[in-house]
Amino acid sequence: MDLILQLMAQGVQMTLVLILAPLLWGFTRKVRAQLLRRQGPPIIQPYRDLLRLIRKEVVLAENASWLFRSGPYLIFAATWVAAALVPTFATGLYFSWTADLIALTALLGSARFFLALVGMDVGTSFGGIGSSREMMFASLAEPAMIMIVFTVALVAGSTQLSAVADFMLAHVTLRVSLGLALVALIIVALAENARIPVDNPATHLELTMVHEAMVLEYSGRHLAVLELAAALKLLLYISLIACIFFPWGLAPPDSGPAAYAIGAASYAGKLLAGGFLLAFFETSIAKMRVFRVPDFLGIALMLGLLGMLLLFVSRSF
Amino acid sequence: MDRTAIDVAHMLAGGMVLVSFMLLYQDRMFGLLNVFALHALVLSLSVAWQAYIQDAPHLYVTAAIALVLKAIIIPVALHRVVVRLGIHRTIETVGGIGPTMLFGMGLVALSMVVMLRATAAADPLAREDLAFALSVVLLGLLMMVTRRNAVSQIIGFMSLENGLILAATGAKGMPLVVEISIAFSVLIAFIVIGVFLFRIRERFDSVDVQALDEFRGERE
Amino acid sequence: MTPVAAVLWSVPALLSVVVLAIATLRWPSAMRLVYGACLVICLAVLARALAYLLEGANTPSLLSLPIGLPWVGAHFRLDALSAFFLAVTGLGGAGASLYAIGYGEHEQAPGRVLPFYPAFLGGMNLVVLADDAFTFLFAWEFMSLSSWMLVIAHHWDPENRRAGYIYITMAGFGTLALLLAFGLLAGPAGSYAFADMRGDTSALSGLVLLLVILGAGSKAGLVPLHVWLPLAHPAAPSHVSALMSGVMTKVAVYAFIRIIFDLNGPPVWWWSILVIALAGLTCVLGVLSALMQHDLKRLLAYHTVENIGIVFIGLGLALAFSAHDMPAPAALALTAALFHVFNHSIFKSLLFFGAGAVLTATGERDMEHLGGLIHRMPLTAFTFLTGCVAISALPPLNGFVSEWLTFQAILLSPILPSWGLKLIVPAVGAMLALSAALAAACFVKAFGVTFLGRPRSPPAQRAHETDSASLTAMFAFAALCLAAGILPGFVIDGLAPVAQDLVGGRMPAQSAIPWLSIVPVAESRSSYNGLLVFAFIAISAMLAAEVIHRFASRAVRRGPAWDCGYPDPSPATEYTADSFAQPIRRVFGEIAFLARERVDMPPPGDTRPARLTVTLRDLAWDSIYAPIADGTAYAANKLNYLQLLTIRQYLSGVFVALVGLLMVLAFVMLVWT
Amino acid sequence: MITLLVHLPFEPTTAVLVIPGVSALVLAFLPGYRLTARLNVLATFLTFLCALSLLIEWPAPGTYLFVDDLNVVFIVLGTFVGFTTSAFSASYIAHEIEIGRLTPAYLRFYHAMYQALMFAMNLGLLANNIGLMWVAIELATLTTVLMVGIYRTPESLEAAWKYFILGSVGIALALFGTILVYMAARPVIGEGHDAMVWTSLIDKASAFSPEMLNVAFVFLMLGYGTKVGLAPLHAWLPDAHAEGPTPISAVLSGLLLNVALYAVLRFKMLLAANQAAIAPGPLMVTLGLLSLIFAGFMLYRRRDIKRMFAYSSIEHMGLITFAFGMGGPLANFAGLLHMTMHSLTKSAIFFAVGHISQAKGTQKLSEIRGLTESHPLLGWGLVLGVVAIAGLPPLGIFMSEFLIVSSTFAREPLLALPLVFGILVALGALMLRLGDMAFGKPTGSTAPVEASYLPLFAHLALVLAAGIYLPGPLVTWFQNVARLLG
Repeated sequence: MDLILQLMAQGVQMTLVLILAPLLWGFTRKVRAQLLRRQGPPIIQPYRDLLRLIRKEVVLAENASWLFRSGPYLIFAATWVAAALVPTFATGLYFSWTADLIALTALLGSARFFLALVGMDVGTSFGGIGSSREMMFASLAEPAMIMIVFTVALVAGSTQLSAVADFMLAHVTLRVSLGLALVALIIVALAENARIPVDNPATHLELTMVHEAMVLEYSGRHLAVLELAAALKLLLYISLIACIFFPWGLAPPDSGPAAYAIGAASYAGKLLAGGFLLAFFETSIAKMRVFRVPDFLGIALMLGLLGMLLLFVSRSF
Repeated sequence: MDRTAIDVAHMLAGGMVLVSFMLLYQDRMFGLLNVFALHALVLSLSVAWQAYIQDAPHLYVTAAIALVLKAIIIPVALHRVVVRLGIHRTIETVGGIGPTMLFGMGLVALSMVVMLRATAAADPLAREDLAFALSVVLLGLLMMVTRRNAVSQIIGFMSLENGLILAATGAKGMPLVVEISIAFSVLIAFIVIGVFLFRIRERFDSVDVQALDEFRGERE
Repeated sequence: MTPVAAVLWSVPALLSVVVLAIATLRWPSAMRLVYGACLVICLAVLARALAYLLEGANTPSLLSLPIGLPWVGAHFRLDALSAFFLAVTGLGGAGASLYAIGYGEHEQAPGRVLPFYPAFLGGMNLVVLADDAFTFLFAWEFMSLSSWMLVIAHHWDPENRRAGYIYITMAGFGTLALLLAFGLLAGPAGSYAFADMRGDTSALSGLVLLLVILGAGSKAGLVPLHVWLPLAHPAAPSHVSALMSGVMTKVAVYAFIRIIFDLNGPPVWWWSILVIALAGLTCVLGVLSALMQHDLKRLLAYHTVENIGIVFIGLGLALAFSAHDMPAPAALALTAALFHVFNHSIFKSLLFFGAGAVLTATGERDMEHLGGLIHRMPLTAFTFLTGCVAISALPPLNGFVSEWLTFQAILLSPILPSWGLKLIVPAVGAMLALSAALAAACFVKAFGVTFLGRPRSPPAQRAHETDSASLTAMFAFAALCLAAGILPGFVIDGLAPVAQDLVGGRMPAQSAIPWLSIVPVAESRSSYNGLLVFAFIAISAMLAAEVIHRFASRAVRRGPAWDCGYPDPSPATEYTADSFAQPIRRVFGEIAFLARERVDMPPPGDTRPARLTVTLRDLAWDSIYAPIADGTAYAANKLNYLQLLTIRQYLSGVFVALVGLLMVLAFVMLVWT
Repeated sequence: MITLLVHLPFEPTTAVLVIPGVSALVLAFLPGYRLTARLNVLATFLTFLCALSLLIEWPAPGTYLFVDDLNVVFIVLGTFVGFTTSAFSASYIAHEIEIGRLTPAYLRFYHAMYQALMFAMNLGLLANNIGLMWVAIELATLTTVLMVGIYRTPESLEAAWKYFILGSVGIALALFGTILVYMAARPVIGEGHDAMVWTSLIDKASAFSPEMLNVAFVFLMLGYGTKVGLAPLHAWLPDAHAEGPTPISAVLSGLLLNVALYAVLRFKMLLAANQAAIAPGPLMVTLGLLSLIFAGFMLYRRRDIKRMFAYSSIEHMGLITFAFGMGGPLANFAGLLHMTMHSLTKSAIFFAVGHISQAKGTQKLSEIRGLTESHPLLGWGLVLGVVAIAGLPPLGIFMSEFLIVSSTFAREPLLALPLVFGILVALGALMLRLGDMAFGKPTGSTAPVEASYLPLFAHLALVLAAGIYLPGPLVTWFQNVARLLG
């Protein structure tokens, strides 16, 4: 019985992230439009887009390979699993020990790896541009992420997200290193999700885009899956920030439905806040040149490293 | 043996050193040949004297070889070589006569120091003899390296070898001296024949440098 | 028959295969014969070593023969460490031999490969088994020699001869360094048996470490001793490249572990700083250099340097922990390093196999002339892709597990008291993370440019799938990558005895943990379950595809690629390997390679094309090797004049020597009295 | 001549001298190269057999000749190399006759000189009298001088002349040293013959005046060191090797250098036996290191294949001298082993080189390419030889270098560094040249050459075997000698 409840909770989380992701996407888009004094599409617009795309037939380039066709599903799966492993409304879910923060980062890495590959598959120069720039960003964002993970892990004494969240919940104190880590994580999140100022999800001018360039050749259901994966990634990062730095309201391990309800409510609140802040941030600054991005990400790397260094020197930072 | 015998031996040995210096000083080919003949003569005298005071008759053979071969035959032969190669004019020296002589002095001093310290144990006759012999050897070597001229280098080598014979005969009762002196004479003969046969021009130098350039190309 | 005797028989067996190869050189079937024999022998070695390892390997099995150095004899020893590395050599050798049964068909100079290939294998096995300094160095140099012959197998190409020359010279240097190290360990009495060295600790153990870093590090490819590696490994036939990169570098790692952890007495903390710093440098420089290559095999070779760096980070941490007498973390770090040794031997061989298949199919190593091969050689492409994912340390394959363990070891290191380590370990952690990310970029480039897109040259268009033997080998290794990735617990348990022997501790037994996940220290701290990750990804991917295909459309239409309105079919418009690396070169190149870009833009009206020229410099070569070469040439030229003197001048040499010695003597005698 | 042998009262020590001596006379007058070449081989073979019989048991020391552990090593090695070289020279000379570089008259002379050289070297090794030893070595020098100049080309004459002059000076210095030894011995042993007999010298050495011995050793070291070819006394060696017939190069490197080294060792033992005398080690170590490093650098710029390997001989002689200078059981053992291996390997290399230069019609390195393609057996033989001489396993020199370097580093770390440096420099040069010669696209003639591979591969097989397994008796024997050397 207990086991079944556990499994259910896990399943709920998996479906939850899947359902919430487009909603968050639509919400940020709406807020952004409002901030720009525009009407903006309805919040549920992403669902409509996805459904339409799914129903459409796929137009493949002549020389698209099997990798091109299977890639989207792999990317989607990796992102989904990663997103499902981040505590959303409760910690200590049944499979939460399957992968720790490092593995989580690496899972996203796999998704990116295949995304970059499928970008190169058709052999147009746009895909190449997108892939090479994506990998260049990643080559800085990923170590930054690892540094953040280390900082957090050294504070919490664990790389298990649930354990981290529990620790933060138990004795939450203001730590210099955590502050640095938070800033770094936000920068990384912006880069990883191809948001302004690193990339512009709304652009269609080939030479300025990165993520869009890689998926340029995709259409129909493949595109839908990729879009969904992107949305999941955004959700993942926001809930990651939430559960590490703002773990309030998370339901502790094997607690009753009531606690789960509270957890769900607080989680929804955090998502709204996160989405709003993201939109606000995006509207308030401009996109930077591609070759300024390394400096931007370099800051994140430095912050992460600094935080870790402080913790090596003394645990009390 | 009495004092005078030793003194005479030393006189002759010292005389050889003196003649070696004359060799160093010479800058005329024929003069050089004559002085060398003198060198050989003194050698044969001192060897004979050694034979006498050690009453070792076989040493007379050595003395005879020295006299006949080195004091007469070889100088004459070399005289002909010089005429034939037409090099009787001058002797090209490396770094002037004067400095060479000074350096020779230094060598004599060195050999004195080394030998007299080394042979503290040996009998007085041997001591000075060895010291003189070593100086003759070193002076001969010095002559070989300060003369560019084949013939004078040969003479240098022969004076060096005279020094060796002097040492060998001075070493009282040393066996095989005769054989050794004969072996050396063979060596000398080879050298002279070599000069004859292979037309070694004025100096050893010229042959090999050009050979290296033309035939070996080891130089770049 | 004792275990050590059993595995030692592989060496005479392989040497007799050498004789066989020479005898049957003229036969058409010689190739299959030789490689087949090697395959069998390697499999036997692998089986025996694994059996020994799984029995617990608690008692070393010894053997000594009356050959080799007189009054010492040749000693051999099979313990956990050597058994593990024998398994690596056996596995790599078996794979390479199987691959070569097919690949060898394309060899244009079999007479220069077949005799030396078994010798190379035998040499590697002998190194791992040797238990005295002479036998060890004998086997070590024999290994170098036979691989040198393989490097210059295609000797008509002056590049290969140059590679071979640099290789054999560096090998000689390394051997002499190790020889000096052994000289210190053996002492004036000349007790060359390892058994005697274990007992007493040399006072100069630090110097021993430096010498071993020079000796073993030069063979393994530690920066800055790595310059020969990217030249020599690609020059050899591909199955040999696989052995050199995948296995021989591991033998060098073995040498390091054997001497430093086993023979050289208790470690000192500053050793680890040296090792870790070098290793971090090796990681980053190795992967960056790999990214800059567009020769596929050279890219792989450079990437070996990076992986060696990862291994040495683990070893350095193990040294640090055991220097401060913390067996459990030391065991974790050491296990991580050994696990990575195992992994790298698999996927680097796999990748070289793939490169070899591409080479035989197209005759091209230059990625700028490849592309689109995934259509013509799908199976090769699939295995190569598996290798790429594995080597980029991406879950759920094996490369990630060892790197994850290394990260866990780094996370434990704040407990190290010494400040030097406190400062350097985080930095090296960052370097490791950086190199992991760059590795992913590197292999996106390698796979994407080679196999994806459109063919860039006619040979690439005419490419065909490679033969079945090679494919079998490649699929076997790909399967191993997956197996080791989703069931890492068994590998870790297999490594436990090694750690027990060397650092006196071991990781918790993994096979007992539910759901086969791995837990380095405690579950509350960190855990990873490759099996579940794999299952989840597979299930959800298939689920998604199934759902969409069933309930939505599955219709597909082929159409031309989006060309932005400027149709240009020529593959020249494709993104090239160099342009792929350009952003990263912009970021890191200025520091790492003093990269300079010069754009020559003709003025308006001028019809000549604009040119972009990029110059990269190899700092290690410029700052160390070039000066040495120049110095040698200078000295040789200066001294050469002594060949050209005249007899008189030579005589003056004799004269000076004589007078000088006499003066010394006079001085001595005057001083004495 | 066989009958002559039969009539001899068979006594190995004299036979070792008589056979070459007699056959030298005989060969001087016999015509026709086939017969003479065969006789040459036969004579050297018989000499070798007699030398081998010395191993079983040797006579008590006589007044002029004696055999002990030390010189029997040299004799057996020398006669063996002499035998194999004569076998090689048979086919080599045949080719020289064909292309007319040698006339039958010179050939008679050549064979006679070859036997005379054997005689002189055996005499030098067997001599129990330092004067006799000196005479023998001078004789050996003269014979080799004549053979170096045998081609009568300007280079060969010049090389012979250089060899002759430098050798004579060396000989002169050695004689002076010998006289000094006699002078040192006379007060102790008394006048006359005994004071030059080796066995009595070594017995009473402790009583000699140390200063005399010091001065004597300086002269002997320089005198015989000139023959060993140690820098800075080496100048004759490269040209003599390069310009003479290749069999002579092989004999020079494989034998004559050893004989001179033997003389040096004898007198080292004399000094070692006298406590008060200064240790000869440092001098030998210095000269050895100097030769090693100098020759290592000289290898790089060589254009002539034989001259290059001549420099490699200098390098290895330096290494051996260094080892003996270090002294001690390990280093001495290593030195002996290294000397043996070097003789075998270097002569094997010269066998290969001789046929190679005949096949390619040149000695210029730049014109020898891709041998393993054009002449596989010769090419691979050369590769094996050079790999051996560079000190790589599985061949014998690796073992001796292993012992020398490791023992030195354990005892005198600072001495080991220049040692390793020199070895590495030489290795680099040898491998560089080997890569060009043996590999790459073949140049020049690829026509097969009439060659005798047996001596070449016999030597290499011996070296290979020694690299893997040294038979017990040999080891104990070498260890005795090492102890003898102190």
